[in-house]
Amino acid sequence: MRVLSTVPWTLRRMSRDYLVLLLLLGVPIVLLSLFSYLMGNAMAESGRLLFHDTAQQMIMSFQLFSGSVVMSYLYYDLFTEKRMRIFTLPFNKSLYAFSIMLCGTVYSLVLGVLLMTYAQLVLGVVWEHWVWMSYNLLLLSVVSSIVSLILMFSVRSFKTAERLTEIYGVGFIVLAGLFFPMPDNAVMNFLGSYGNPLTLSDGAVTAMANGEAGEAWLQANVLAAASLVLFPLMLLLGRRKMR
Amino acid sequence: MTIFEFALKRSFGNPTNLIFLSLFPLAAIFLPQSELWPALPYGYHYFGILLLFVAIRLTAILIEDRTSGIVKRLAVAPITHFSYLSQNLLAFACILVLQCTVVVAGGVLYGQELGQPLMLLVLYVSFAFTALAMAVAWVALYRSKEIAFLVYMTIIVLLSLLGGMLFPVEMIPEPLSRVIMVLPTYWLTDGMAWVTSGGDLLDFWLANGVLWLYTIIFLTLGSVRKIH
Amino acid sequence: MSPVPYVQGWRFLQIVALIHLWIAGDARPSLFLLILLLLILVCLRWRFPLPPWTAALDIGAAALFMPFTPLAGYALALPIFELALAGRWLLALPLAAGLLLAQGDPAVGLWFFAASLFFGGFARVSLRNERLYQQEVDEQRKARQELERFRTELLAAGRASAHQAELMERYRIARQLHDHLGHDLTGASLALQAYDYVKEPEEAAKLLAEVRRRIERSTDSLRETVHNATPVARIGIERLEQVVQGYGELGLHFVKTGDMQRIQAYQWDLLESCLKEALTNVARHSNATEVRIELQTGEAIVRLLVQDNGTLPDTGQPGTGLKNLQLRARALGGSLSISRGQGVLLVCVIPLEERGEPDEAADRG
Amino acid sequence: MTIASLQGVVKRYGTQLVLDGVDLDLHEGEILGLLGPNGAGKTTLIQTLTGMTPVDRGTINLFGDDRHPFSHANREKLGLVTQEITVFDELTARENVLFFAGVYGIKGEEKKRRAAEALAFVGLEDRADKRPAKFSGGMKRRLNIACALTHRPRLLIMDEPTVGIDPQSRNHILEAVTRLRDRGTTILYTTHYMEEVQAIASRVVIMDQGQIIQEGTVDELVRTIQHEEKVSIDVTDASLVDRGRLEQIAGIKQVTVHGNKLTVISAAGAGNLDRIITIIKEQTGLVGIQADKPNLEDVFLTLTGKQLRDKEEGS
Repeated sequence: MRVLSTVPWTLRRMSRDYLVLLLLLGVPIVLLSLFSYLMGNAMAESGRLLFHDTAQQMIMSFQLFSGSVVMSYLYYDLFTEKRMRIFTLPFNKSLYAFSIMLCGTVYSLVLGVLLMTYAQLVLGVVWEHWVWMSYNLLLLSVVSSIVSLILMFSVRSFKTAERLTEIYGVGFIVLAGLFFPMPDNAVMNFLGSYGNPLTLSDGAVTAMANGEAGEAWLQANVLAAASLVLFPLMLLLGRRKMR
Repeated sequence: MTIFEFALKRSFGNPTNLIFLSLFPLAAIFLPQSELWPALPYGYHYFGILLLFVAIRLTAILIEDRTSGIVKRLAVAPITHFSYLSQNLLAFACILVLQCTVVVAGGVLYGQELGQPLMLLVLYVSFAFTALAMAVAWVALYRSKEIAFLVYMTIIVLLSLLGGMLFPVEMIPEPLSRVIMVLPTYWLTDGMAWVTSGGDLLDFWLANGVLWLYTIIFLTLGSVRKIH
Repeated sequence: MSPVPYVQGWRFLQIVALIHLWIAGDARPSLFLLILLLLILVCLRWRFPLPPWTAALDIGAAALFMPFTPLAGYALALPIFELALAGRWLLALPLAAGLLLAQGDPAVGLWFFAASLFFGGFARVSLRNERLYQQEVDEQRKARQELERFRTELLAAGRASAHQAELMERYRIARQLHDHLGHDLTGASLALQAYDYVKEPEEAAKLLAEVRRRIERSTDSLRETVHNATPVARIGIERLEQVVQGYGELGLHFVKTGDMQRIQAYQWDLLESCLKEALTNVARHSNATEVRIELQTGEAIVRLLVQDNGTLPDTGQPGTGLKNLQLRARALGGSLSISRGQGVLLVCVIPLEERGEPDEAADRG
Repeated sequence: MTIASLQGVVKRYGTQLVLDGVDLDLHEGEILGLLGPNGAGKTTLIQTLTGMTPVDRGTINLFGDDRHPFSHANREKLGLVTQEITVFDELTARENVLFFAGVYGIKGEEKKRRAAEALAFVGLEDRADKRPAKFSGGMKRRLNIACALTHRPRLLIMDEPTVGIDPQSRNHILEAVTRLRDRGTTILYTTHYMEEVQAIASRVVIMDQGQIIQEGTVDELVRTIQHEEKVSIDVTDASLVDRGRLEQIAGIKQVTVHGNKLTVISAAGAGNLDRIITIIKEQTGLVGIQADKPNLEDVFLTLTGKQLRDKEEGS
């Protein structure tokens, strides 16, 4: 398992990428604080803080962009700058790619948990189920990483792939109806509920908080199933691209 | 006018730019109207954010010129920095003004409720110039196009959030609601409120005036010549 | 550090203060126009040096809003600062009267104005000091360059006189050889030729005595000439070797190649100084254990290379000793280069004067 | 005639002295090679000479004008080939050239003619309507040069115009540079590559630590350092040669044997080649003789003890 020895270094590289930290940790913290300040103690109909829902949605939303980190690391390590060096190393390239993906996912999860901690300790949001919420963050991060990699493996230019992941991230936030309500038709309804990873994980957490464990597991399992289905597709495309 | 002409050519040469310049504005025309807030249809309410994005994308050309060294060549050529900058800005401004016109005219033809469409157009044009000037000043700070763009994105989010574009300004609590008056986006939403609900004409021109003064300020700051 | 950023910072700070007063006050939207107008002037001052009369623009903007708001009164702090910065602080005093017109808190306004006035004056003094200081530095630099040029000329003159002295000495030796040695030896040689033809023994003995006398005299004369021409002090390569021996504790390797005779006295001087400086530096500042010294004399240049194996990091600029040597080397038309890689490497190159018969040298080369 | 000159130019960045009293004259119609290691101040020298950065002290004279050396009239006579490839990737080669022609105020038919001429000059006429993104490194470099030629500059400054390209393209560029010189263009040429300067420059200036430490023609510079000669001699059987006897010849410093090749290093102008050959011929058969001439690289090494180019970056 020589690949294992690279994992600490990959994690270290990621934690020193200050631009990513700024975008995925600094900006959310600022936004969360701002929203907390703006919303004050307004209550939602459900009896929870209005800000609770917003914070939950925001923390979830940032997981949609976890794929971009994985994507850029894979791109620079396996397809451009360091390609020659990495390809001459005596380890399994697919496994290395997989380890980067895992690292990126874990990294994104850690950032998410940090945000949750900040929201609870500083902004006073009380999360009902830490483990359940983390599990859903993880699922969302996994799905996003897989989707990003599928996009990257299936288009030729990295720039296009980057744009597509941005569209994936922003697109699902828009489709979830966070900016403005989506038109009321079958397709849009599907994309605003079971067809949208963001609403799925968000719904799972909210359902669990409301004590509807069955509904919660259903939504989370849909997400897990999606990643199980997409994973072989990613492997297939990745193997083709890496050769 | 060589630089003007080529700035236009280059702006349309990039596929992502094409999406920003044509697809998004067209999409904006067809977005629905909300019952409660905002008063303008969503596409028009968010159009300011789009203008901010388009402006930074267009001015990325200036960073490219600097990183690729084109600026060095132009520094040696018989052309002043002022004329280089103004020709580029003129090209970008033409694109933005055209975009504003298309969006407003499209809305009128499609039958969107725009209050006073002509005034809305005037306001958009004013804000387009402010957005452009802000982007120019921002771009002057950076060497890398990517980093400038990513950091500016967060600035756009904050600006639009605090300026009342994602959130009704009325909801913002007292001390902050005064502070945000220094943001250009506040004056855009202020102007848009006038367009939909009417009021003292002077208030509308005040909003435009502030936007134009901001344009001058940011252009002054952004006109520094940097070669490296 | 230049005071300019502080001046700029103060200007922007004043705008921030006005914004604060505006927000803390009634925050009437129309008043924001005043702040923006002033901000434009501040930005322009940041980009271009505006003349002092532009303070009138600030005053005008403030006057325009004066009837409507106390803020316009406070805004007069900006032109007050500009006037104080331009040294026209007396003109700033009537502006303080604006305080009476403004309905705001006179205490706040008073201290705001006083602070602007004082900082403006202070900034003026420090800006002028900076300018004077720069001017002085530039003048000193210019003086040093002139001195350098003067020294170059002096060295050239010294070179010429050394050359002259050598020629005169050569002439003296030649004359002495010619006058005494030459005559005597010619005479002796003639006498020996005559000896072959002389039959009478007395005559022959007389001739031989004459020959002996002449040869003895020429031997004396030769000894005297050589004695006069031999310098008492060590010269040339011997001096360098002596320097090297003085640093016996270091592991020194001294390699010399080429025709040392071609190096002139003034060039030996520089080479010796370079070597001394380099070795002193090694002994004083370095942990080097080995020093390699090469002296190569070629067709057109002489090159001295000193390389040590020290590992201490670079401490920055070369010392004044080396700077001076660099100047001296340049004055002789050569160069001195110091670089640090593995140890310190010093290379001094001085051009040699053309050989008496350059064509022959070229043919062989 | 002097076309451009720097006198006592001093330039500081903060406290660091980048140019330390540089004097330089460019004569009409010459190719002046500017050499120096990284950080010697070459780029800053070019920047001051083109007016990109103001100098702290000293005067610059361009085309006989030292009061307004960078007036538009003077800039119209000045061309710069940058070290980076400064062309627009999203425009075709012809459009790139047209852009710069337009910036120099050339209009209409004349502009088209000049653009075609510039492209033909660097041998890109058949690729004129392709985008440079697909070009090889050498072709991009050539386009980079073409962009500086449309206004037919009197003085062309070329900052490392051949970095990282194949030998064929390099020869093409060098040949173009000499053709420009033949047309009467004065050229200031900086490079890391000695052989280029040796091939085309009529005069060479060597910089180190912000100062000009040597200048002259290539031959002059090489002659100044020639303090030893290296001769390689191929023999039929080197083991038969008595090295001790060779080393006793006056002027011989070193004799090394590598296979059947003898390398003899002797003092310059010792004139001992005849004796060496005689001795070798007595002992074994002589196959061939080859004398190695020193080059500018050696000049630089002699003056500073440094390589002009760091070993790892040399290609």
